[in-house]
Amino acid sequence: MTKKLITVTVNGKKEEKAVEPRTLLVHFLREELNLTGAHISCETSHCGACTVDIDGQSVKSCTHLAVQCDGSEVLTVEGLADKGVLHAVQEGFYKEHGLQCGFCTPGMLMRAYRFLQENPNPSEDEIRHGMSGNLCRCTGYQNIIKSIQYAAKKLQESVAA
Amino acid sequence: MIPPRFDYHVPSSVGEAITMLTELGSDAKLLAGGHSLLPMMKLRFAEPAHLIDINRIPELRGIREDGADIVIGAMTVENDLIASPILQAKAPLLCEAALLIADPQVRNRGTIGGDIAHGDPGNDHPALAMALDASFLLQGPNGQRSVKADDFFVGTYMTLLEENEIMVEIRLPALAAGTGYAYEKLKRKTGDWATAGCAVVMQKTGDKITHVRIGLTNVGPTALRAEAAEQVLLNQPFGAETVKAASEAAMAICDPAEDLRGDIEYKTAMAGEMFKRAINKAWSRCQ
Amino acid sequence: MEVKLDKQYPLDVDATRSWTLLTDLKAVASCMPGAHITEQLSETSYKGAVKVKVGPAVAQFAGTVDVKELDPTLKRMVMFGKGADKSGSSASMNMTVTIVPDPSEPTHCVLSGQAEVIVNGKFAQFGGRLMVQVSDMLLAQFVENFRQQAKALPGAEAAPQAGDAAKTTSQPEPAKVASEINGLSIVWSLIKNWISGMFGKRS
Amino acid sequence: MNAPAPSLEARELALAGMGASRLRKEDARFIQGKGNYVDDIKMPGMLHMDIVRSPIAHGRIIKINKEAALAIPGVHAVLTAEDLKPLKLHWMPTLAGDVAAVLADEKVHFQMQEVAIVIADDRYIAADAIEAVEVEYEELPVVMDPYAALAPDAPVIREDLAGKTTGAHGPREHHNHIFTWDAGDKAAADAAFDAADVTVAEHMYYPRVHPCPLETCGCVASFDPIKGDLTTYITSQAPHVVRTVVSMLSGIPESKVRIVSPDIGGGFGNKVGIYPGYVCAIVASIVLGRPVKWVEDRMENISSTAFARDYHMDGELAATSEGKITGLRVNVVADHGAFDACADPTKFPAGMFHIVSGSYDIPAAHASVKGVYTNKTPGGVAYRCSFRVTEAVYLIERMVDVLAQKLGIDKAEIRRRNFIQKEQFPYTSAFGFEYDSGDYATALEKVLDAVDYKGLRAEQALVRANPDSPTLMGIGLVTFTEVVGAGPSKICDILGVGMFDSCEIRIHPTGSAIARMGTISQGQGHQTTYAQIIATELGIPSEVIQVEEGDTSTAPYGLGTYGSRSTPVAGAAIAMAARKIHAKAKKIAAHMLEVNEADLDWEIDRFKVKGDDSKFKTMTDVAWQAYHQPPAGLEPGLEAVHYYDPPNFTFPFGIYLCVVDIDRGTGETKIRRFYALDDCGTRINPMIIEGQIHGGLTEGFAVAMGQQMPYDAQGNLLGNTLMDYFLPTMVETPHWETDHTVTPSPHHPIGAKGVAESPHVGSIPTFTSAIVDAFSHLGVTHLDMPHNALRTWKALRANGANL
Repeated sequence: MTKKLITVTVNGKKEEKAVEPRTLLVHFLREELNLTGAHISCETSHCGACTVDIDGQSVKSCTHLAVQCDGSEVLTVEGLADKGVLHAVQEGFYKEHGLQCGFCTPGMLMRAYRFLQENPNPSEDEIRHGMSGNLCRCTGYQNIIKSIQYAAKKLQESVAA
Repeated sequence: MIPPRFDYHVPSSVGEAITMLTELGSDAKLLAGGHSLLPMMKLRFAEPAHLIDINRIPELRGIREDGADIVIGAMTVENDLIASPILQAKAPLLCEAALLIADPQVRNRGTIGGDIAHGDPGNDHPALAMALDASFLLQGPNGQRSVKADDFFVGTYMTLLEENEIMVEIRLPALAAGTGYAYEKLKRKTGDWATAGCAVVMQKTGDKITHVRIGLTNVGPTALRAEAAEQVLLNQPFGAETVKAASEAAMAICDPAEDLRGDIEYKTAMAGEMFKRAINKAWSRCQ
Repeated sequence: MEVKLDKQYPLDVDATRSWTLLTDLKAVASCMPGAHITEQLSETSYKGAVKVKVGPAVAQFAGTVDVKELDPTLKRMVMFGKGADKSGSSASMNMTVTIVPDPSEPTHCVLSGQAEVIVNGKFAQFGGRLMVQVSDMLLAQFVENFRQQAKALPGAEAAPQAGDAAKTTSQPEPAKVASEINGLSIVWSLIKNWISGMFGKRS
Repeated sequence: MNAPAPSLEARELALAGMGASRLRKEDARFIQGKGNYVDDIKMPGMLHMDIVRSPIAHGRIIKINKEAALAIPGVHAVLTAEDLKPLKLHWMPTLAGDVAAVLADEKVHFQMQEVAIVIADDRYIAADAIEAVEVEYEELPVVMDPYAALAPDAPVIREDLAGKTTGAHGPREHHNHIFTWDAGDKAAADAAFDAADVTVAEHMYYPRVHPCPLETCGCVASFDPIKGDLTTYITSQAPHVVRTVVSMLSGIPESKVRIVSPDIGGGFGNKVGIYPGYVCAIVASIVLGRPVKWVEDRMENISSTAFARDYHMDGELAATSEGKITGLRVNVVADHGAFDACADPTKFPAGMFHIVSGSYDIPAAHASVKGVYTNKTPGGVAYRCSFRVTEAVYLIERMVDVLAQKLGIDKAEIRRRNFIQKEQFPYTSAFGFEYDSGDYATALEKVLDAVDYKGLRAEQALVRANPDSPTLMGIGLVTFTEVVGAGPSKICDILGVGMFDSCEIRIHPTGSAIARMGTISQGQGHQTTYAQIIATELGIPSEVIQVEEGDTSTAPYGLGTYGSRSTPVAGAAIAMAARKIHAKAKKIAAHMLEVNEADLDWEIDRFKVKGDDSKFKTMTDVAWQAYHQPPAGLEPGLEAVHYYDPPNFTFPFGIYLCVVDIDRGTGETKIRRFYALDDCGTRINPMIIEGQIHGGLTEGFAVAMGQQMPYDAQGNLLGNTLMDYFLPTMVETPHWETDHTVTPSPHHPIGAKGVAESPHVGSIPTFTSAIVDAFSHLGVTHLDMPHNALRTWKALRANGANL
């Protein structure tokens, strides 16, 4: 059961690490790289709290091996803000009270970030389906939907500008 | 929930993967999307000594047309099915149905081949493949063979795929213009497996059904092809009576396992209900 | 989780040979895919192990089997088996097996079995929805193996019936005896067809 | 050039005090992945713990073999009850006056009970090692049904209690009996039933459910063998109580124990209890002299930490033929699992269940609750509710519907006829609660108007008249009253500690402030709302008020956050501490302005001399003075501590209405509309209140429509992953409409009553009311939860209404 050397670009930074093949990506991020934004909750790929972006796709990092990311680009919530400026989805969640305990938030944000690139001008129904892989126990989702609508509007405006 | 130790292998071609499978024997498992296998490993139900990751074999991905057929690489993920212009035009049933599978993140990883080859009666693609009259191309040390979807599934988690074989592609005839289709799936919530599901593909002439194939999800040890129900419908005027009779024929072949989704009575009734909804929707789409 | 099974399997083997095989617990155990007796503890008590593979999942149980009753007159055996696996599951089974002679066809009999199977722990929690289906597969393979072994026993080879002459006189298909449930799908599909052909749908 | 003086309005706005929808102070860290939850904490030399658990529900431990586990490289220790025995830590006291096994002592009592722990270098090795610990069990007969548990020959679950005929709450009648608790006047209630025109009775089961926060439970325990100090980071809703218990258990002086609740990823009652895992991690750290982390996985969380509900209830109402209720009787069999670890105030083994007379003026009432042991997980927490209030509200609201149905009176009308009237407050119920304030009738009419209740009933009549309708339509209505804010220490305590709460405020010389509290937020936004109370009380902008809680070394002692007690109790403590500061500040301001205190008026952010707006001192001015040169006879500094012992509970209420359409083909229910009016008294932050209500309604939706703990007869829990345990996604969750009235609490310093749990408590019976309403024309009076498609379809079929 030899370790594998992998190279992963995480939030723009190249990381070279030897990992056990069974190391889950979420543990690699949290334990090896100290990026504790992605959270572990259901462990069976139902809740989405561990969602990160791999090569432009939303992936649940609790059901993905770190070795599978060799050569990939990974974006986590820690890499979402650009030089201290919040991303529109971060701003939306803040302004529209889209979070309470904050535990689901990093996964929500990472999914919302990708979802708005897949569908920049979604209806409420499309948001509900596009975000259906992420569970929240606190907010009842209503303000999360508003947060994403806020972000969609802001991103649209910045494209137009 | 931590998976047990294993060695990890990354073949870059189907041939290499088959060589590995053959050499490593039954201690090796293929890693496709991983959303069935990894949870089983985390629960320590599955403890393979070797994982062969077939995600880096380009030839296993993609959707193309081959004459009147559509060929889908076994490692094509659900979201690629949904987004495929070829499927949207010629087998839209798959695009619609894939949207009912799991959730957006999981659909980025879950593959059509994995869904089929796993042999889980709860998976959706087996019944879809039956309704679409698909066949599966399997490749092993002795070359390739093709198996019809109708024949492939033999029991719960048991298929005709040998331990040293890999499912390479899924081949299905493009739907003729005017073909009606539907997949109806009852589930407890987003991301769940079907309590019962029904896939229908049909063609009509006038008020009569001239071609129909029906697949049922999660109401037996495997996906089921509802041939008796098809026979009830074929060449009959379409109407409530015929649909009712056909739904009874579909329910008659159900043999579901009781779980939290429902008991045998409910699941069987829901197979009938999903059948009715699917057949009516497919009919309304027929031209 | 408890599952009650009540099965009747008509066999093309006479009751005497079937009963003879049934009383040989080691041989009977070997008919169960993945099972074997590891140690005899007493006249009626055995240690054994069973390995069941279902798809990628593997269950390995080790435990004991006790023969509670052996009634040659009724050709009935009652046994109790229990076992546990390493990672938190346990199972027990109370089973009554009777060889019922077929008066109209002395070369045939019916293997009748009633069992209450209780599974606890992880397998009950996560494998519940599979239990009946897996039990069916296991039992059908067991019966097929049992049939073949019983037929291979020396004994009064009754005059073969015309109908199944080919079957009884040809090779007993030893290659197709399933030693474990996984990877023998073709065998299973044959058995499945055989069973469903004979008895229709499971009730 | 002087800038124009800011207007009163601008000054008010600048404070962002009470009433402002202030954005949350805590969000900045959470949206950037910088939250600090227990599993984020790492310490040098930290080891990881994992737990070997029982696969069976009831059995004797024959043998535990650690050899193979200890042989795994990286494994430091494997501990069992035998190892804890010399420390007397193999059992621990529960909050309910019982004891619970820390590690199974000779017997296992429920599936997934803790049997042994493994300590290893990392969590992967620990996970391997628990698989290698071999435990041999002798299985014992399992008792899952509390009624069966009371049969004379039922298996003995708690052998350790042999011969104990008295428990913490009185005599025990049977080896599986825990307590019987009575409230109200039985004779009076019986008399009311004897004299009644009409009586109704209904049996209902409130299923066992689990709060299931997204973050599971865990801790990092770090014992410093040199200093003898123990620091533990823990997912606890009550860190101070944990400190007291840890000190009592371990013998380490409380002054050397530091408990820190860092960011908590949701609690909902699940993180009130003190679990064996915490105790084991602490013991392991003490034994090994290194920090030890334990974080449970999801299945462990659902299977082994505190559940809620599991009440088998029989309700009866007596009434006049006009529908005026004259009597109420309730009998409950409460399944407490294998150990009585309910989290209730000590004197109330059934919590505040005696709020069961609800919003209604019921002259005679009696309730009896019998607690029973079974082979299930211990617990019994208030899942987003005050202690057992959810069960009580469910029962009375259901019974009122049943009575309405029997008499053919509309369910809104029967409530009008029975409400406690506005002028009756303060109102003393038949169970002895003194309801502080309320105006139910006004709120009810507001809701009925908002949804066009008459129109809905007319539509329902049309649906019923159509035999081909693909759906059944139901209208649910609930008019509930909660009791929260436990509680007055003369009746409420936990392990003998009164249920007060506390606040310490320090105003710094430059006018900013820090407040420390005995509570702990799990998402409620305390850092934001508490500061708003201080801002309004002291005229300091909430932006410069830092709120800290959760660290027992810095915060004053408090009983924690659950049972909607933060605002009623801690919120009052804040106001009272602020008022102490205010009083001192006034003295200083008078000194600075050279007037008598009586000559000063307080206005938003300043003391001003009566009649002269130009002569004033702001709180900032005063703060500087307090440190710079306080008046003679006054101590320097500007700070205060207040321990608030509430004189009474608070009684928030709400009117909820729900419209459902049930699919006659599948049994699926669509929530077409849900209208929630809440009255929580004074509203501190409307944005946060609305967020709390959305969340509570969604949790209520989950409970009513799908949550359950499905045990089989052998005690296997069949649904302990998020595949089966129902947490709704965005797709299933309905859209919520919210509304409010404001009836302040007269006894609370700022009139606030608490809100976060009302939507959970109130919505659950509303869903049932709506579902049953859809069937009511078929003679159905009650259907038990969860109202999932399967169960609803069965009801359709049983009543010939399926398609």
